[in-house]
Amino acid sequence: EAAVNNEAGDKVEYAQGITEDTIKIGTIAVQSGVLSFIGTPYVAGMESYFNMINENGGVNGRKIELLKKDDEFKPDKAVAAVESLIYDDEVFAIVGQLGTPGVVAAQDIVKEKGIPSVYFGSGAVSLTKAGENFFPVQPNYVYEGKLMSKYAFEEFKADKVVVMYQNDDVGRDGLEGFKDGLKELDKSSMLPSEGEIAFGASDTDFTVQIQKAKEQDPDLIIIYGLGGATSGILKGMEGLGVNKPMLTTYSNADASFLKMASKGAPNVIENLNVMGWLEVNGESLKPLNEAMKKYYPDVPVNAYTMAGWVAGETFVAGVKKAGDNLTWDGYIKAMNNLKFTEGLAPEISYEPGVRQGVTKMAVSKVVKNNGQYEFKVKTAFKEFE
Amino acid sequence: MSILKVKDLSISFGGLKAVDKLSFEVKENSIYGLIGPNGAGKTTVFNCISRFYTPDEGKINFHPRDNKEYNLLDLKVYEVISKGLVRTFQNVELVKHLSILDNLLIGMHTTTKGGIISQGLKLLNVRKEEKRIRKKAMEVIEFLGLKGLENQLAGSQPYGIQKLVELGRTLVSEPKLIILDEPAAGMNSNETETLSKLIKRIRDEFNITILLVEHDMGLVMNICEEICVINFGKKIAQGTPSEIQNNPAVQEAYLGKGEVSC
Amino acid sequence: MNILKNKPIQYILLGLIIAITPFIFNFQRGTLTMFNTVIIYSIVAIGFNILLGYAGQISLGHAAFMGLGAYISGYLTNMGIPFILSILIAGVIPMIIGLILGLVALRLEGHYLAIATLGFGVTIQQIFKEWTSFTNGYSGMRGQPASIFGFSFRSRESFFVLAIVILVLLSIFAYNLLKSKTGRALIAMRDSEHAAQAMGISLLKYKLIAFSISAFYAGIAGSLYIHLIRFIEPNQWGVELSLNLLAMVVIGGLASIEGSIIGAFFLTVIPDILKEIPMLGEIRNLSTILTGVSLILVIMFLPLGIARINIQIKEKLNNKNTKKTALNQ
Amino acid sequence: MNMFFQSIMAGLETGSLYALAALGLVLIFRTSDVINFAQGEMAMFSAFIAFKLFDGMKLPYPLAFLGAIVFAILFGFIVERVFIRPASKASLVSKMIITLGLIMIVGGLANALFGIDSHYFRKAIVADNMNIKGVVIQPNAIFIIAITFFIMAGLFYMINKTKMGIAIRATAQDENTAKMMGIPVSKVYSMSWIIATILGAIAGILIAPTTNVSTAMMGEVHLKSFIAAVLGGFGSFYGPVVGGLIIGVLDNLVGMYISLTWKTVIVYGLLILTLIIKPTGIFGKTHRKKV
Amino acid sequence: MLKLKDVSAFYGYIHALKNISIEVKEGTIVTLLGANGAGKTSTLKTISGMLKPKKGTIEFQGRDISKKRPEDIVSLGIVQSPEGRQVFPELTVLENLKVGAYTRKDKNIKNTLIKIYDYFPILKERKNQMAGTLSGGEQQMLAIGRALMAKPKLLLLDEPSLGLAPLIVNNIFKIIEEIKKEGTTILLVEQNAYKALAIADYAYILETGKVVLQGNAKELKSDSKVKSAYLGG
Ligand SMILES: Nc1ncnc2c1ncn2[C@@H]1O[C@H](COP(=O)(O)OP(=O)(O)OP(=O)(O)O)[C@@H](O)[C@H]1O
Ligand SMILES: Nc1ncnc2c1ncn2[C@@H]1O[C@H](COP(=O)(O)OP(=O)(O)OP(=O)(O)O)[C@@H](O)[C@H]1O
Ligand SMILES: [Mg+2]
Ligand SMILES: [Mg+2]
Repeated sequence: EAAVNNEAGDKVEYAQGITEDTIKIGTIAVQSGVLSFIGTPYVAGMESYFNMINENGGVNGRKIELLKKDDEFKPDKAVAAVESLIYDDEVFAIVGQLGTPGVVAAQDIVKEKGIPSVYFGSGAVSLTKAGENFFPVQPNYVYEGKLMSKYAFEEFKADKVVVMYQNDDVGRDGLEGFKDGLKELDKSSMLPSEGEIAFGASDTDFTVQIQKAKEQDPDLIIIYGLGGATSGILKGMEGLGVNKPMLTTYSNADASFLKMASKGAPNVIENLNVMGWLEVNGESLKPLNEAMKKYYPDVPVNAYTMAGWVAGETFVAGVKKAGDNLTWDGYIKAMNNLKFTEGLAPEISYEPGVRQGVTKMAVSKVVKNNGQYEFKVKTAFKEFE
Repeated sequence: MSILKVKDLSISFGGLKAVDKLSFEVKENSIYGLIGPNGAGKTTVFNCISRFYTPDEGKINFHPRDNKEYNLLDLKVYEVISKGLVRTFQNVELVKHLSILDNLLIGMHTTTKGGIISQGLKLLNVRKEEKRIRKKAMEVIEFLGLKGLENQLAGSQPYGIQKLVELGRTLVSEPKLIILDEPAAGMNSNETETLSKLIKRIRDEFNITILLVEHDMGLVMNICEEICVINFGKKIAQGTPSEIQNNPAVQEAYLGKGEVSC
Repeated sequence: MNILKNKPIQYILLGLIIAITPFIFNFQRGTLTMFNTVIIYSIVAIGFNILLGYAGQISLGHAAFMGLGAYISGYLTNMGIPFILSILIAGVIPMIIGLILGLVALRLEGHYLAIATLGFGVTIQQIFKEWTSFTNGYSGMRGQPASIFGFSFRSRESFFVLAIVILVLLSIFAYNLLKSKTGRALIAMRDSEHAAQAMGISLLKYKLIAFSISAFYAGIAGSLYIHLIRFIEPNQWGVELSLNLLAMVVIGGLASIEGSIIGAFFLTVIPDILKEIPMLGEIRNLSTILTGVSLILVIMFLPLGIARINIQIKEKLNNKNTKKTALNQ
Repeated sequence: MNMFFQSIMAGLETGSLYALAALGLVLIFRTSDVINFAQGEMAMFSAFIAFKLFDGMKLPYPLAFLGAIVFAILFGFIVERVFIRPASKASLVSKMIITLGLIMIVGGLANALFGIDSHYFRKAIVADNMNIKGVVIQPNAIFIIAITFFIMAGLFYMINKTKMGIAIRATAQDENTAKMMGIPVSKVYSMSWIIATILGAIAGILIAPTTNVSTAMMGEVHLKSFIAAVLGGFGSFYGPVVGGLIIGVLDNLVGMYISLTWKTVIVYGLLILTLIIKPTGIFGKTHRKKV
Repeated sequence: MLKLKDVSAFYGYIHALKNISIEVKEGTIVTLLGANGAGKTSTLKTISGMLKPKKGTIEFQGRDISKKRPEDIVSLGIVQSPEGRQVFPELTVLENLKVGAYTRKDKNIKNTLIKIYDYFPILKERKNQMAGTLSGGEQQMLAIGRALMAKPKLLLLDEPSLGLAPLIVNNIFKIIEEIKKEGTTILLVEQNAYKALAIADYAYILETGKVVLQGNAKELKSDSKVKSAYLGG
């Protein structure tokens, strides 16, 4: 049996999934069906990162072995997959489980076992209070919404805003956060109740919503929705000739979204601003782009790929910090002392009981550069205080 | 004593008057024939009586027992059988995927007792009922000479047998009146003769009144005591077989002259 | 030996054997969770088969009933009402709502019924999303482990026993019901509405019965689901699940209780097995493609369902011409 | 008032898309009694072909369009031959399951072949918007509405007035007897699947600018096209078109004046209500069944 | 014109035709008689290609047609009026008749239609009615009319008198004789054996899938054994 000495010099056994030269971890993401457009690049990003690490000798001499499960975005399959990983495959940690339904469904099992679970491909708020062994990274939607209110006020100097929100967990959380933020800033009047405009994630016609938004004559339009619907709204704005500054969620802060959305809305796209929690200048993305080109040349590099990559970075940062103390306690302790700034995210850190994930975000704006559209960071990374 | 009284029955489809102020009465315990050219409205009359259609006008009264009389137009299709009136169809309508026995059991649907829960739990009363109705169905199967075939699928039987099963299905419900739509269609003369005898026996042994539509004049003239002839939905004649055969109007509209062979 | 020919006894024995396998063999925990869901889907499928296979009524909105059962049971147990009571209520309320669909079915046939029920399913799903005070909306509802008289069915093995007991009871109930008056009436209605009516079978009554029984089964299954997985959210109860349920009974065998269970097994397990084939797993989405292929192959080669594999193979061997007769039966 | 007309205009455009998608569905239903759940998936695949020809091989738009049509001919033919015909004796629900399997196969293949990204695909007509008293009218929208009506009329003519049309309907009602009357039934089936696939391709290509080209592009449109067909009635070709337009417009009006969050419930509720009042759809004829 | 040699056919396990040999000469009426389930319909079905013979050959005008598809057989000029009518219920009467003429390429379809309306005036009256709502007898007339629309060389009639009023039955037999005169060959299956034998030239009697008796129609008609066994004495 593999064992280590802890600080006090006692023999402590390694946790499950750890051998002298490997660390076995598991991830769960949708990889088949219509939603595979989320899970496939995500897992590819994560795996590219681990491949890169392994190729460079692994972490402290240990190679990372990633087990992938497909839960089809369904809670029951996610539960079965998490159980398999924990109990049957005996992985050391769950890394980057994707999809709110599965993440929330598996929460109890993960908590009960106490296994570290690092990074969630989900903006669900409940993760911030899930427990000591949960390490959410990407900002949750409520928090992002809150931060948007600050930016709306400080950056866009808006007196009146409209929030067009996707009528599901994503958009509703965002709206809720935005309203919370306004309340804390004492600016609730900025968003009249007619300014809360819902749309469906799979809607194809946004005319009504856009007209309602336009009618309010706002200074800023917040679009809280994922790529498909957001690009649809932009197209609608283009068609109806609505020209207002817009701000959308970090989920849309990637080049492939921009490429798709700009073609349908070349005139209004430059009104678009996005929230961002990653430093995505060319330099910081280089390792990712190279690794993807090497291991997954046919998978797009987009926000999902980056998310997967950050999941890998965060987990490995914890392992490095834990050194050879690869017990669950050891790992969790190490994570609690982590201040990781070398990755795509500007800063990831946890203290005991603080599980907010990334809290610093910046606003980027779409600009035209040599006929190409790209994001240009416009503010510093700020927190909601 | 009339068991069935049809009075001023009318129904039209679009512009077409399929039945036009038709009246006739069927005496208890008789075999009554309703004949007429193709498209005269016979099946439509049957459909009104059995409540598949609702007539535009008219009355249909059913008088199965001395002190009971029903206005059939007050009833829904599925309520008719429990009053003692049951039919067969021009194109055989059996439950093809069930056995002959099960088809007969369906004929006893309204008299079979037992709620859903007791059926699901197979309580004692349900078991007793099943025994009772199976016994009864087997008696009828024997009467029809179908013994040995009871577990065969109804749908895979030759046409003739299917017609018998349909007849049997009416018998198990212990009706007072059976209405038959072209029972002999598709049968050859031997088979038709056997059928004639069977229909007579049903009337005689079970005291059931029979009202039938048929184009086989052999059968009609042979077993019917009274005949009503309709054309374009209207009655053109009524009477005993010999009266009908010699009625010139009927000959012209329906029989053809001197053509009745039997 | 005769007693073994009795279906209910067969169900009990088979249930017993399956229920104890996890205690004898060491199943993986994830696998056992999957088997638990198979049992749950079997229950819905049996109910659905009563509707489709026996009564000949289609529904493309059945997932809604399962979801309804799940939400009701979750809500009640979260309020502290005992599991036993809440599973019953979770069956009964969908049953009552099933009556509404029965009324719709009375007026609609075939494809129209299919789409109307699909619309019903989507509407109910939408209500799950919007009625947050009851369902907690998109955030989803958490569930408690099932517990009876203080015994908590937390472990996968004990839940398996519970689920199988319920499955066996409901199978026997369905079997008895279908072998008596109600079953015959449903089949008569399916094969010939005219004959059925003439024989005194009220289409209204039996359509209502068929829809409400199948909704009851779906509700019970939904209740089990939330106490097994302990989390549900509105997106689960959509068209995809309804179509899967349809596929289960058709693939397994229409008008066959065993077929319903086999179909549930097939549609739950086959996609996962296909994913596990290591060589194929790397090719993107191959498992989806192969699942589709397997569905089609079953329909083509076993049109009467997997449950009737023996008679179909026998007929195939005997004569090439049999396809027609097989389907006529 | 502008908002009202603008909502109606947009509703008509989206409604035409639903209608266009529904026409293929109805054609297959009327010829072979199959509800083709995979119609949307097949349309998506054809739209991808057009996109790849246009974006990847840099063909001019009309040629790319044409290429996709040619592909659809082949595609429809193969699907009918390989998947539908061998199961021609299967029951109605079995056929539904086959098309369900087809969704997985076509969707899976598209995913494997074309990748998982969404792409913008240009409109058929690129021209400046017209502005009539504050209501914006897009030329492309007019084009889509016109195409829909044109196809509807063509199908109506073919089915009701031509020899082929009668043969198609006869085959749908009774395949065996149709054969006995000398109708080349297999040709009829191939033909109708081919035409339906072409219609799907046209729908897909015209919808693409709205939904983007992706494996999920047809999801909502496909579902709505079903509803359109049922609402208007499967029995005719104008029924689904009117049904599609009603849904498109109603969706917007309910969203505009009642509730954006409850609009789905309201629209589906109305659908169910309509069906209860008029079970065969708005234009469906009810035949009194002959006993 | 048509020759069946040792034809055997099955429905699943059921051996419906057992080594049947039948010949139909050009320009004649041949009738097939026999009890329920004897195999008459099955014989017609094998000829029209709906039932594939397991054994034996079917020659039409010297060509083997036993492996041809039904639709191709129709194109050769063999058309059937099937048992149980099988009209297309949701086509109108006129459309049903048009389907009958599907394989025809000549311009005289109109004339045939006029003639059929002449045979069955009721069909003309009802030409825009859905066939499914016709009465039983009207459907039967439509089925016969539809087959005649094809102007076949060989007409297969399966119980054409089923469900028809006596007057029309007589008519039908007259019509059959008339079309024979016009040069159509007819293979007739009938329950009304007397009438069938009266107009037929040759007859076969089937029993449980076998030909048990054949001969000149007039002779069979007066044969006392035939009378008692098949014609109901
Ligand atoms: N649902 C309907 N719609 C339109 N016309 C109908 C309908 N039902 C019956 N008819 C017409 O009404 C007339 C009477 O039909 P019915 O079936 O009663 O005739 P019948 O006397 O039974 O004839 P047959 O002896 O040929 O069976 C027919 O001309 C038929 O075409
Ligand atoms: N589709 C079928 N499936 C199975 N068996 C069949 C089928 N059709 C006919 N048979 C059987 O084949 C045998 C011959 O039937 P066929 O229909 O040829 O008889 P027929 O002489 O035309 O009788 P009828 O006078 O009743 O029309 C019968 O035993 C019948 O039960
Ligand atoms: Mg009639
Ligand atoms: Mg026959």
